[in-house]
Amino acid sequence: MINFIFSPIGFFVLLSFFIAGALGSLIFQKNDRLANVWSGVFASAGSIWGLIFSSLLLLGSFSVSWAANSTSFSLLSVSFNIDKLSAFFIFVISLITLFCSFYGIGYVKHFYKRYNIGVLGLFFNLFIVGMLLVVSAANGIFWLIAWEIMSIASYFLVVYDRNDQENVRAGFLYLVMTHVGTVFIIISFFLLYKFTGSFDFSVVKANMALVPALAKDIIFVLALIGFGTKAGIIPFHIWLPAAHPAAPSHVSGLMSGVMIKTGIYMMIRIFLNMVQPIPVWWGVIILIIGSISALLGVLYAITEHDIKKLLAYHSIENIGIILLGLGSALAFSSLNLPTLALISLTAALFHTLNHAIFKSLLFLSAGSVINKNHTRNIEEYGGLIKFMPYTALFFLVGSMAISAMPPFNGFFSEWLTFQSLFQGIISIGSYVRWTFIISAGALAFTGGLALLCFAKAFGAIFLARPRSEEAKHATESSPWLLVGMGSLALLSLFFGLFSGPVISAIKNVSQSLVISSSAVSLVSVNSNQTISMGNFSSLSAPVFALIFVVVLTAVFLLVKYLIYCRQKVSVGATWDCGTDLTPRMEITSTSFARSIILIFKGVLRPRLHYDVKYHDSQSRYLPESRTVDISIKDIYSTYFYGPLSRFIFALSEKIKSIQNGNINSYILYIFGALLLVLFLVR
Amino acid sequence: MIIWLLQIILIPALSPLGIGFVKKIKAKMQNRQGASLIQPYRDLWKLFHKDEIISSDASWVFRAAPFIVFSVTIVVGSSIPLFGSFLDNYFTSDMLLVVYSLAIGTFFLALAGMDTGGAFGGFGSSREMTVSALAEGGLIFSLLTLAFHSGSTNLFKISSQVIAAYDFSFLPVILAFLGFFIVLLAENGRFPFDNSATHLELTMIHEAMIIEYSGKRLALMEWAAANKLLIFGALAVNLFFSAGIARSAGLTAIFWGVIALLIKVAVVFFAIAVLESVIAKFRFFRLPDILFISFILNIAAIALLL
Amino acid sequence: MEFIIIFTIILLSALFCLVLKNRRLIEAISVAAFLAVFVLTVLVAIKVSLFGVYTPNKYFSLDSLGAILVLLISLVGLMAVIYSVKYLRVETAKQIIGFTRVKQFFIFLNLFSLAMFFAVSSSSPIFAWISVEATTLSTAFLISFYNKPSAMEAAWKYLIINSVGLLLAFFGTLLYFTSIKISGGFGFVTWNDLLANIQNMDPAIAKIAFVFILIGYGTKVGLAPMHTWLPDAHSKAPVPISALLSGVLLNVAFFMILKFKVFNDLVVGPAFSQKLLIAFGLLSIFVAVFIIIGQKNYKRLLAYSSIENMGILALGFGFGGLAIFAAILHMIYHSLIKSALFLSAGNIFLKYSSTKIHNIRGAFTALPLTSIIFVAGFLAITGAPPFGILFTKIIILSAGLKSFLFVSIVALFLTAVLFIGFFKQVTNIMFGQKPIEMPVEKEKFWLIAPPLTLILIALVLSFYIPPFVYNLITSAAANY
Amino acid sequence: MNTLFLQFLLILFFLSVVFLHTAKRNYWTIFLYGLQSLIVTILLVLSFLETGAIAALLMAGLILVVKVIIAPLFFFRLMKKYSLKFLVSTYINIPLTFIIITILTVVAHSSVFLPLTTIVSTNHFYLSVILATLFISLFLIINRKGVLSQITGVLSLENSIVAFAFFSWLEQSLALQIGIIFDIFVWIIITTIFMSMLYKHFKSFDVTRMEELKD
Repeated sequence: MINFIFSPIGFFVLLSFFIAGALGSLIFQKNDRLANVWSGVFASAGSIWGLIFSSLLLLGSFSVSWAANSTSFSLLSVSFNIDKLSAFFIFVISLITLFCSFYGIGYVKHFYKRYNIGVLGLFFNLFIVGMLLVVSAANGIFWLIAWEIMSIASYFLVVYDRNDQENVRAGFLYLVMTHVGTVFIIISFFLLYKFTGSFDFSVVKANMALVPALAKDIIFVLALIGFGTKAGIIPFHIWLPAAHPAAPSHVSGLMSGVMIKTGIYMMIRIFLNMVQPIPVWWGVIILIIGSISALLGVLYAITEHDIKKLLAYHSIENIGIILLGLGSALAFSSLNLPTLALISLTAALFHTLNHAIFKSLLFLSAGSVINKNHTRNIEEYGGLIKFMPYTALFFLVGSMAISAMPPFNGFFSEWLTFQSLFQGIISIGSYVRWTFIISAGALAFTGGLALLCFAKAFGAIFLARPRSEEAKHATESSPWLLVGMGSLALLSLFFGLFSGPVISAIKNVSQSLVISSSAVSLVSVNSNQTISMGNFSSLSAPVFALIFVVVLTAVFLLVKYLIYCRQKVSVGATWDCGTDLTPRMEITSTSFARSIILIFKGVLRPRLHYDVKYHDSQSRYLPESRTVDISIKDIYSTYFYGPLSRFIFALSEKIKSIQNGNINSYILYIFGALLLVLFLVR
Repeated sequence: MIIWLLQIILIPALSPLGIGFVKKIKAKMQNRQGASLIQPYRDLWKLFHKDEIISSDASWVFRAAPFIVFSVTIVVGSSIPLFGSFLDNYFTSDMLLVVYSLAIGTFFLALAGMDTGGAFGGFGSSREMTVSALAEGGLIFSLLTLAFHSGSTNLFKISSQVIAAYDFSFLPVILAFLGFFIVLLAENGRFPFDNSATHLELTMIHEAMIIEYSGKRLALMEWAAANKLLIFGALAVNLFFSAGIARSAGLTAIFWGVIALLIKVAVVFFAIAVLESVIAKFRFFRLPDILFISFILNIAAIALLL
Repeated sequence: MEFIIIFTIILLSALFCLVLKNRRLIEAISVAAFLAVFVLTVLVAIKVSLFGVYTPNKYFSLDSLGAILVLLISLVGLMAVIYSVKYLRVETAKQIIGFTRVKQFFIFLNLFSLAMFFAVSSSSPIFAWISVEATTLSTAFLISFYNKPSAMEAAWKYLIINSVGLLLAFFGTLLYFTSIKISGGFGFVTWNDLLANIQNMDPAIAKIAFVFILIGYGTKVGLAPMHTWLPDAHSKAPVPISALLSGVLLNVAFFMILKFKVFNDLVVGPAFSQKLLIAFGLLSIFVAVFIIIGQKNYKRLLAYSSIENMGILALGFGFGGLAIFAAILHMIYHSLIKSALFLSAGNIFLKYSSTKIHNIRGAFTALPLTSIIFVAGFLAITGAPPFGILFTKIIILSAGLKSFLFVSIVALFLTAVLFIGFFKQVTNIMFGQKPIEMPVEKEKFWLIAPPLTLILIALVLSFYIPPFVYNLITSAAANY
Repeated sequence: MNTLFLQFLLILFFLSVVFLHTAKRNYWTIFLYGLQSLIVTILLVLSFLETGAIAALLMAGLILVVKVIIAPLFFFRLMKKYSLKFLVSTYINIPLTFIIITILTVVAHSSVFLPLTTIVSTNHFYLSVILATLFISLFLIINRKGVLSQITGVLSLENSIVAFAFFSWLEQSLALQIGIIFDIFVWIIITTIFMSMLYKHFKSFDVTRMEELKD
């Protein structure tokens, strides 16, 4: 059995599940229900298999690799190589896919009769296949195919709800950005090929000595732009808040939770595994980018009142946090501090896993909220906790996890990231130390702001009174959805409580990558689940959780039953200063965020616009209505993307004038070309 | 075991006293007699024996919040050095863990404020979250300075370090202390951030969030606030000026440790009281400047230290 | 022998179209003729792949690349004919055209393909030239098919520009005869004769001659800046003809350039022709890309995309080495996919009766199948998996890396811009609300089948290339 | 054969192309073209006298028929049908045109084309003149707005190529020549048909009317 799994067949089986799901749902497209269930079931089954496969690979010390003997195209070789890193990412993909597809079975119902469900199933499964191949391909061109499959399938998922022009526009932006990013990636591969003479990752790695330093740096920049575009680092993030909301929620969960991580995967694969040794400034650059993405990401999230856009911006923030880990790993490995590099890489990978879990959880619960309220605008929710208690609970868990509250998983990866940054501050001198200090500061502020953002989100969505008719009539969503979300919520608690073993498992992954893999890691996990960084710092999730629970119950029991148990608790209206309280008096998400927006107005460039309408224009004493409109200026479009596209179109207008419709000038071109060439070639 | 019990109950036991002390000092400075030191205990007792009204809009978050907030302060209080640095707690007394656990309390406080759907609660939560979000950087970095100095982020380890005037790291520690002090004021809603003594809706932050509470839950909230103040006071004195803290298990040592804690905290609280009497509350939009100042102070401290 | 049969078959069908009065009969005969021709060409191609260059008599000879082209001509031609049967019927139903026009259409279609076969298989450069000229003459009428002012204009420009170009090409061809210096008549000179004593050609003359050839036949290929006739002709011709023009004729003209490139490389060395091809290729890509971005008419859009692909071919043959193999493959894929695109564009045109992009909205709802084919074609032509153009583009460009790094990087960026522009137009066409009054009826099988077949063939070829075709490609890559 | 005569013919040939630029009347254009073709015919006859190849004579006959008789006839009938006397104007005025013509002539004589013009070293002078005519007839197509003069431009381009072939001793065998002549013949027919169709649509022979198809 084990041998069977460790042979490439195991991987083929994995793929074939999803391919079967794709084709099946396409075949049964006539029957919505069948197609949906088919694709969902196959996807879940496949991901269960994927979990088994990858976890065995992670625990064992094997690596599966396979190559097709020959193809009709030279340079291309259909080959994949699944080492620990790939296995880890396959694990993440399968984990999230399992719950998302489970959720999808229930969620897709509301598309019945409106769209072709078979196509949805097809692209959903293809999307997963693409991701699986991306993290396992071992040849540049084959990788490129997988990458394109992933991008295009996800594009079709984004524009699936195609009657909404907004989605179409979002899809356009998404595919364009992806394609441009891909061009940068291709060029970096080209440069590698130019010097190493092969697209096979292994060969490239072997011949890395042939690549001159300058070329390496160029490759770094190109790859950073290319993969950063997919990962959504600022300023290449503009597609992300547009595309993720557009897709169906279980897909946005996958995109935001997993797909953008493929960019991270490739960064690790190339910078840490293929291109070695590396100069230290790469790490510094990535640290800076990470800090910027984290801070700005969370700030933009605070300004959002579209729930899915908010979550999308949080993905940018978390990518930033992951990059902090990755960047410090690069810096350490270039300064030949493998022990520390190990910690940072572990932190990055662990946060990748955690973010995948809680972000997909949040997207799924957001999806079910949207599904019931038919709007993405937070301002029109309110009080949903009474109508959809479970969804509220799961969202709460997600919020606590993403804003790094112990004992949920988010905290521990952020803790580890902090620790690696601290180590950097201690053990590295010169300007690099300052980047580490700044990154730590950015991370600290990010944590606080994320807390604020999710207090705002949860409060505005679930607490107080409904602010719209839709919200008044919301109902709890169906079991499929609840199971999908609930298990993710449990997972994020689980990975928090047992962060010890998880960390030590991930440590092996990073151990297999960092150059001197003999390096002993500072991070150690002992019997009672205490994670300790040498003797610098230590903590234990279970103990904390235990103490907390004990204290909580103790306090509760004491207060409830020991002191004055005859207490009467009566229910009354909220104090309303005499005027009766309407939903319009509640705090909205915009007003909640207003103060922070104004504090950071230097960065966010908010546009405040007040408008007062009076009962009669003569006497301006009785205002009929006051409107305050806060909007954030999209500086990236206004100052970069807009001018660029304008320039291109202006150029095209210029060039169009070649085709001026006059035949004489056409002949003149020919004659001119003839004479010119004749004079040039003599 | 006994020691741990002491460690756990010390904070809730002493915190009302601290509040009373501050109030007393302020009263004195306003040439008033002021309530007695133990008035806060009486208030809690009174509140615990009142019936309570809960808003019809409130959900379980509102009902559960006081317990969570209070328990957080207990857990944190039990995992920071109070009277003895010899108890080495490897499990929960990591500085980041402490900071983020406090965040749990803030989070639920804010949610509770929003839950009743009143106008005040929402604004209170908004302001509270804004302040604490900006304070977080300063908090972590001021503790970080000490962590670098003592080579550990474990609070007990930190408190076991002696920092004396002749120590090269004296200046940075002082800077870090100033930063921490600002954060202390911010996190506990003291002047110039918040006026804990008023219910003027334009200015109040903490009171606005708990305005819907009554009876036991109000008592818990108030108590939790008191605990938090004491926790920060204890951190301030034990981490930055660990002189007098018990370095070994032993009845006398512990006794003197407690005494030292009381005295040092009294000094800090006295400072708070004086500050509250002499300066006015700032405009809300000037607060971020102060908080950034604390962050900068800490950065400077770290720069000096390393 | 096969050639004679092929030519006679096509000629006969042309004659029948001329004399017969029964529409169904005409259609049937043309389809049958093309079917037969297709079968024959497959046989010929297999022969070539087995026994190398196939020379039944001194007037005809067919090398491997020629065989590939012949296959393409017959295949695309067959699809175009099948398609045009239904297409013309619909248009007659719409009272756009009458019976005589249909007659003419089939006659000239037959003549057109006959000329192309002749051009590829003739063993003499001059006869090849004559037949290329003949394609110009025969298609001129097909372009002016709808007999509207704009159509006439397009046809006229096509006629004049190509005549000038081809005359230059003829001049170039003449110059190559200086290698065989006998005063007075030469008798019949074949490619091989030229090849035999190309060595005693003066390099200086060879250079000039190749420039003339490149400019001349380049006009027919549609390399910028001689491309100007191409969008007009493609946008005005009936769709099946556009498909043939873009899918096959351009390749035939390119074939001529390649033939002379061989001579040129023997005399003055490959560097010379490489530089020229790369320069013109890059220029074509540049012009096409930036015109596509602001394009308002989807048939012209496709035409410009053909120009871009010809540019890529030029780059491929210019880079040499691995790129040549890839370029030949690219040629095959392009002609299949581009003709499929044109045919599906024809369906859109039939539905919306406009070629302006801003008049076309919500094609997905109006014409689901066609839209799927069109989008697939778009993805394929811009190099998306699983279609092979991705590989060919990558391989061509990576072959250029060694010596022309910046050319291939610039080309890569240009293709990205092209993708954006093309994609924008496709989005506009596909999504949005279709006109309310427009009925949604089932799409006609005979309008869907031909483009679908072409796309499917392209798809299959990107995974599995039949051994004999593979053989042809490799030997062609070895020769050119 | 005496070079003087040849030179005279050649100058005539050259001038005919130059005057095509100045021609204002259609008939004049057609006449000039006829003259030009006639010269080509004479050249072929001369080559027959020189080499005694029957082929050349046949060729000459064909060219005489197609280019000197049929083509002008077609054009005359067209002119009559639509009663067109005058050509539409040129882009640039006569003096400038002449300057460009001189430039082109110089270019044709420049060292760039030395390899071409010395294919037969004895005929260097003739070849460069004919090359000049080649360029000038191209320039004719560019410069003229009239449909007719574009056609004549293409035809005279073709003529000069034939002449070039003659002087560089690159004439082809009979079959090929026949093929080419046939090609030209078809071309002439088609263009004349197109001309009448154009006239139907545009009510003039002005190519600048045809600017429908842009970008």
